Amino acid sequence: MSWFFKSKQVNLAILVASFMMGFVPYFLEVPQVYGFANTLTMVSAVVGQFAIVIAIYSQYRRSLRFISERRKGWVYNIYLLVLMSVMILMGFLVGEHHASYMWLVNSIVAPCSSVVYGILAFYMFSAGARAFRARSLKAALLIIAGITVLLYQAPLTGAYFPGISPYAVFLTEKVGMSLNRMFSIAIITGAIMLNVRMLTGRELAFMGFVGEEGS
Amino acid sequence: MGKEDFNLLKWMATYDKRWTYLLLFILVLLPMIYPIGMPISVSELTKEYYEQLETLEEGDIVLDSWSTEYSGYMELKPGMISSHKYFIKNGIKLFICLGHPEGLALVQALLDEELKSYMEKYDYTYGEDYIILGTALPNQAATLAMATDFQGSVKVDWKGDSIQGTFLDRIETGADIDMISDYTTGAGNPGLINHIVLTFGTPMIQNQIGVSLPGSLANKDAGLITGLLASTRGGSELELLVNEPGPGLIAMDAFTLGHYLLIIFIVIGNIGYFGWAKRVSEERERTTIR
Amino acid sequence: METWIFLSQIFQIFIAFCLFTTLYGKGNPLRSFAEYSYLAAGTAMSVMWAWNYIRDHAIIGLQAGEWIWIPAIILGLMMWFRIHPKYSYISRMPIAFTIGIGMGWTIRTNIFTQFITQISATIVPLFDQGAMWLFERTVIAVGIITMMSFFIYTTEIKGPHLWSATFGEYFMYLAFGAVFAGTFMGRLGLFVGHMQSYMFPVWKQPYTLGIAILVFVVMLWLDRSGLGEKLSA
Amino acid sequence: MITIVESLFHIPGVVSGRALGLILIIGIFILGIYYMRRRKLPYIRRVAAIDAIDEALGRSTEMGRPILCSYGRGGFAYSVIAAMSVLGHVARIAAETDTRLLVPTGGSHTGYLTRELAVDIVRSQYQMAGKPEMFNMDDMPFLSGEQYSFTAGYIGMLVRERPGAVIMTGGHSSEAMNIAEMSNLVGALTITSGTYVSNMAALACASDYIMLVDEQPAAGAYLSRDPEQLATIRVIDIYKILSLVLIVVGLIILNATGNDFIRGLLAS
Repeated sequence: MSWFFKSKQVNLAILVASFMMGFVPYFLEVPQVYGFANTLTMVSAVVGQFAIVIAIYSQYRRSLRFISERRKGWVYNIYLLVLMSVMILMGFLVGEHHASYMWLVNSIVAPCSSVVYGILAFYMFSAGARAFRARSLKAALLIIAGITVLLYQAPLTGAYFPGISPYAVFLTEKVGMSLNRMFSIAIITGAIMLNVRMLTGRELAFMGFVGEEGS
Repeated sequence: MGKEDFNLLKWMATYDKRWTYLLLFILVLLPMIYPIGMPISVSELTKEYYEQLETLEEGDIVLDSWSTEYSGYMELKPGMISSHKYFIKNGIKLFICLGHPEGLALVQALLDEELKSYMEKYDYTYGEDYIILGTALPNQAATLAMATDFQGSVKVDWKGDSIQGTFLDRIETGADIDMISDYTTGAGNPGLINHIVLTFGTPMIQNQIGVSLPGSLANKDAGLITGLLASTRGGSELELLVNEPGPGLIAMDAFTLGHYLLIIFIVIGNIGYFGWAKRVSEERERTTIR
Repeated sequence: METWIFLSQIFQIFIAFCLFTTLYGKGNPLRSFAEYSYLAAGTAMSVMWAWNYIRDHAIIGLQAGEWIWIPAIILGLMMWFRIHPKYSYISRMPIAFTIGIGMGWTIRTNIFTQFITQISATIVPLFDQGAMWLFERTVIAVGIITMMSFFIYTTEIKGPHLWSATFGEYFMYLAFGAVFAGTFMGRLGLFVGHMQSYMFPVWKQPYTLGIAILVFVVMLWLDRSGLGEKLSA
Repeated sequence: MITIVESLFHIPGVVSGRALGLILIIGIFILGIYYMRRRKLPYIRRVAAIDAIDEALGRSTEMGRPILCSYGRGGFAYSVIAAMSVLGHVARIAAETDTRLLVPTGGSHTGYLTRELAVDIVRSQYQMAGKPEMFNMDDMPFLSGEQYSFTAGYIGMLVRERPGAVIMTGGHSSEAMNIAEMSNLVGALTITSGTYVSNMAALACASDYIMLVDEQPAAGAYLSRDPEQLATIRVIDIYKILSLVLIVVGLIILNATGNDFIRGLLAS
């Protein structure tokens, strides 16, 4: 029986078949097929959610290894496991809407999540202060565009010197936008080509077919 | 004397950047203690967004998608508050879908704290005027399922109560949604555009963080979204338009100073570069931009 | 105000400034504490999120007699075999299924949103809306064409292609300047909004400033005494 | 005019307005399979990034410091697969020059899948160089499946090991800026690649060399000489040229004659 699960051909067939179910009905005027494909889409969304257990497992295993080997920071790993377990248990026992669960969410997740992104303002700042030096024509163009937009974005200059706004709007909404448009046109084919390679069985490492393994 | 000048220029080229971090901290916190109240202007982009809001009529149903972490909420807060105040004031029906696990904290922060008294003032009640569907849109698959068969894919609200008998009975497919109002930190949920806007032509307005603005501008130019509110700045402009001054306008002082500080340090860096680094050809700062 | 809410608000400020000490560039226990708290709570939330989704669809669907959820749950459970090296092959099927479906629905729509619509939006009548419109739309088209020509790899760059690619490269740096400024605005907005939630209502201000200074001083002391690196994770 | 084009492209049974998308995708499949089956390798330009990588590796070896190379924290996305080729190249040179190679892995729930491939690639490069004993699993740690503890672990490695070069390609998102600034602080030569526009603009400022847009897959294909990757680049180029032709021809026809043929075509 195990050959069936191991087989490259069987798994590839499932991949192709499910690709077809996701892909084809969109283009066909057959509502029944579309409906079934939709149900399958929801099934795949549910199946995908099960993967979280694997993430949890690897987190526990990693932390336990740190603790058992007394590696640097092992005490923090004890704390991590305790807090995580307590929160998961609370979620299941008292529910997510309970005040105690929400207390932890509001006290830990909310501020930390804000800091990890907000801290990027500082990194952007130092990178900008370092790179915006007129070393060449390229750098000069960067500086001109950057400072114009910065001046416009600062509300004070935006309000007192409305003359700057058409240039800044032009730079962000036209020049910046065209870069993005070029980017999206340029990368879409690559992504589809990766799918071509997967569907023709040339790139199956994502299923665990690494190296010569598989039959 | 000459030696001291030399040192200053050298410092300008090679200062420890952690000083700038400290300065930025101080300049952001200070105007919150001593507000200056700098004026702002309203951009065309925000005016267009507001015009889109004005196309809604009382009783219209809006898909209110919060695909943001708590951190993104910090940036989108002014826009979220003023948009929702507009919805509440004009009796527009909302069903809120969360696109991120941290959305739960947002419900408390936005609905239970910021907007509570406002909702009471306009008698805006749960079940009748708005419904929270919770984790209804975690990914594209779920969005697609909701867009094609709403009643089949969504049965309960975030607390597990049935949604039958509410205004959501009116929705069969994405075509019955009058507008999508999306608050996102990037691609967020591409399913909204892919499966609702493209398929049913539903208008979609978006409140986007600054980082992901170029992508949204391209989408707006291509007509995929009809209104775009840019970052905190856009939010505070909307506060002016809906005439509900809030956190955005207060933030603008710190916002201005933060921008000016960067410009000042760019100037300092350039003086240092031409005055010292280039002359002694000892450029220590490394970057691609050459 | 309730004590618990007050404590939560104070703790928020404390843990946020602990995490901000990352900027100093050296490890310290305050930062490690904040980081591990976030990791634990964030992971726990993801678990609840996944469970909610499974409950709202599969479990409720099963109760309503929708048989399709039985194979869905079996496939999901098969995914768990991934963790056992010997039996990990069992997980290949659900992975093939989810990735296959995902590929199908992504590319079928991405070709419209990222390719066709973007090209179509670039092709516009140039001459009927004034000089400014003509200029802007020409810049967009020329920008896209020249920048794209810089990123063509399988032909040699020479002649007119070289001019186009060089112009495209310069154009790109102009765009980078604008995009950089926009990104800075976003991150700054986030940071300002975050600090605002600690400075308003006004009663929070002394606590926030006090905690900020305290964390800063402790961090400096830990660094000077050499304890910082030692006690951090 | 539009209606004529639409009827031209109206395939019975296919939803109207979606035919062109279908044709374009089928076109990619046909071209892709054709070029992958063809034995002859297409010409590919050597992108400047490769020189930068070689320079960075040489610098690390000279200074006696390790090299740090990461391929992103995502699942099997296009950029991650391409970054694996870069990793293979770096691992080969590291093995040849006896330089220590560090590869942080993980960072997302799908990170444990890509990790297996990465370990396999690095190990096989050491074997091919005849130094299998030099391969050390501890230098490829799994830094948790969560984005920000991955980042923290990554930064921890930078601070502890002080690498001479950091090559960060593939699927990195907002944490990239964090890593790039820290890598600059510890004095490593930093080579990055951006996965979205604003990330690219920020990283261009923060790193010593950046691979823009899809230079990184192109570099990967060049380094690996893998016919399938080269075929991919070829097909991408064909579609880029197609899009350029559509834009130019569409603009000319529309503005010179008022004929809306190309837009009609695109809407079909």
